[in-house]
Amino acid sequence: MPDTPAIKIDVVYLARLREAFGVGSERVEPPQGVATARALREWLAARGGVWASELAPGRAVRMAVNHDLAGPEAPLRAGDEVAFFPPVTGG
Amino acid sequence: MPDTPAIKIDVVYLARLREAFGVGSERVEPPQGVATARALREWLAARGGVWASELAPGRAVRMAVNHDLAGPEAPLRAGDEVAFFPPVTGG
Amino acid sequence: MPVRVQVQDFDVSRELGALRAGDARVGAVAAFVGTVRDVNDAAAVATMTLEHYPGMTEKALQAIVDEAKSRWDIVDALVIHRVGELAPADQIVLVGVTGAHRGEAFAACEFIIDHLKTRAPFWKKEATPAGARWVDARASDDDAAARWRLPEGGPGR
Amino acid sequence: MPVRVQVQDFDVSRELGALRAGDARVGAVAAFVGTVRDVNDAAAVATMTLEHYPGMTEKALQAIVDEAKSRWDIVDALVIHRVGELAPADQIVLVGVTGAHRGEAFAACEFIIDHLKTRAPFWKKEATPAGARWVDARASDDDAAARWRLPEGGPGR
Repeated sequence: MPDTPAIKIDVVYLARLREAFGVGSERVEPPQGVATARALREWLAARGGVWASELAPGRAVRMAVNHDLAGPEAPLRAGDEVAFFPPVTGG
Repeated sequence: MPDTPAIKIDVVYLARLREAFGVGSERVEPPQGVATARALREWLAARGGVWASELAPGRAVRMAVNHDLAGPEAPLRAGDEVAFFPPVTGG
Repeated sequence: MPVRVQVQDFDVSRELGALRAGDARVGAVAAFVGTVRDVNDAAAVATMTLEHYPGMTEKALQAIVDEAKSRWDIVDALVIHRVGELAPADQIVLVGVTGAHRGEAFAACEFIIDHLKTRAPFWKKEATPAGARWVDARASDDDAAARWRLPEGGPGR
Repeated sequence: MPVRVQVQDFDVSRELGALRAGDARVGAVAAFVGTVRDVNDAAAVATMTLEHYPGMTEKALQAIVDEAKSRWDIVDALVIHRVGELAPADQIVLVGVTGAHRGEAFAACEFIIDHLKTRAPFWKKEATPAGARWVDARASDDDAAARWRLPEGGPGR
């Protein structure tokens, strides 16, 4: 397991989350067990501080994988773009 | 009864009826018994010919009294404007 | 002026802009534009002539707009209907409704055009290769208007 | 182009004219324009900034338009959504739908804006006298979108 290469995921934060985190996007290499959108969210929340509060289970956070709205069980693959954002308010 | 003055009614014909009758409006003085929109229609139909065919009971003819859609029992008074027309097709 | 009958064409942007001008409550504009189709009941239409009943037309349209305003929480409403000779693709009618929220604006807009189709005294005459003919009323228009009927004793018109 | 995200304003007449141009089947155009309200949840709004998620936005809007085309017998549909800084009364979004008949055009138009409100990645930030704040999503928007859900095993999306 320790020798398995980590996968790279592009993560995008939008609107209130972008402002709260102070970052619009980053490339992360989560450990191999992080295989779903939900697991990625939990892994990022484990950073603590504003990450823990904004991504806490009770917060309304939407996710998209490769530009499609995705549920928490959406699988992740190397090179995926995963976005986290608040409920949308356009129109 | 013969001495009761006749009431004057302005009658308007529109669209297909105007073309069929060859007249857009006329002032009529129906006998006193003609006291409703339905009675006026029957009195005009009694002229025969195209009047009888276009205003026959089975034909879809709409009526308005003083610019309001009116049912057959709408009462008529001297000076009323009564219009006869086919079902409307605007919009 | 919320109700107009005119020969000339109208500009949708300008009319909707004027309708919502100066009212900061407006967040939603629902609109309908009716246009002359080229093909009606399988016959090609060259031109169309729209006749109306002056005096009754404005009164009927205003009554429909007033009823819409009483039934939905909207800010304002506009109806423009053309008469005279029209060609395929020409604009015939514009219904515009402004409101704070879209649901009521959509409902009122559809209510107005549905009732205009059954209660406002306009008649279309088409010129086709087979000659001129008056357009027949559609049963589907009566059905569309009937679905807005309130239950007896329901909230007022 | 049926779906556009842009900073600049749009002209409703020109856009609806282009949408129905050259298709003689069109007899009905249903449209919705969303505008910036001056007052939102009791606070006066000075300006509003609209952010979106480039790449996903166009894909999400196109999917909504495609679903509307598959569910209703319409001719064409258009969505234009602005981003960047907007002032009260500015136009935000235009949805236009053309069809042979009005019932389907209205339904498709309302379907598109309801789903845009819940599925397209746009976010509004308002500048008010009390400071800037992100607009909260409305539960009523989720309700509006949910009413279009088809029964299981019903006609396809």
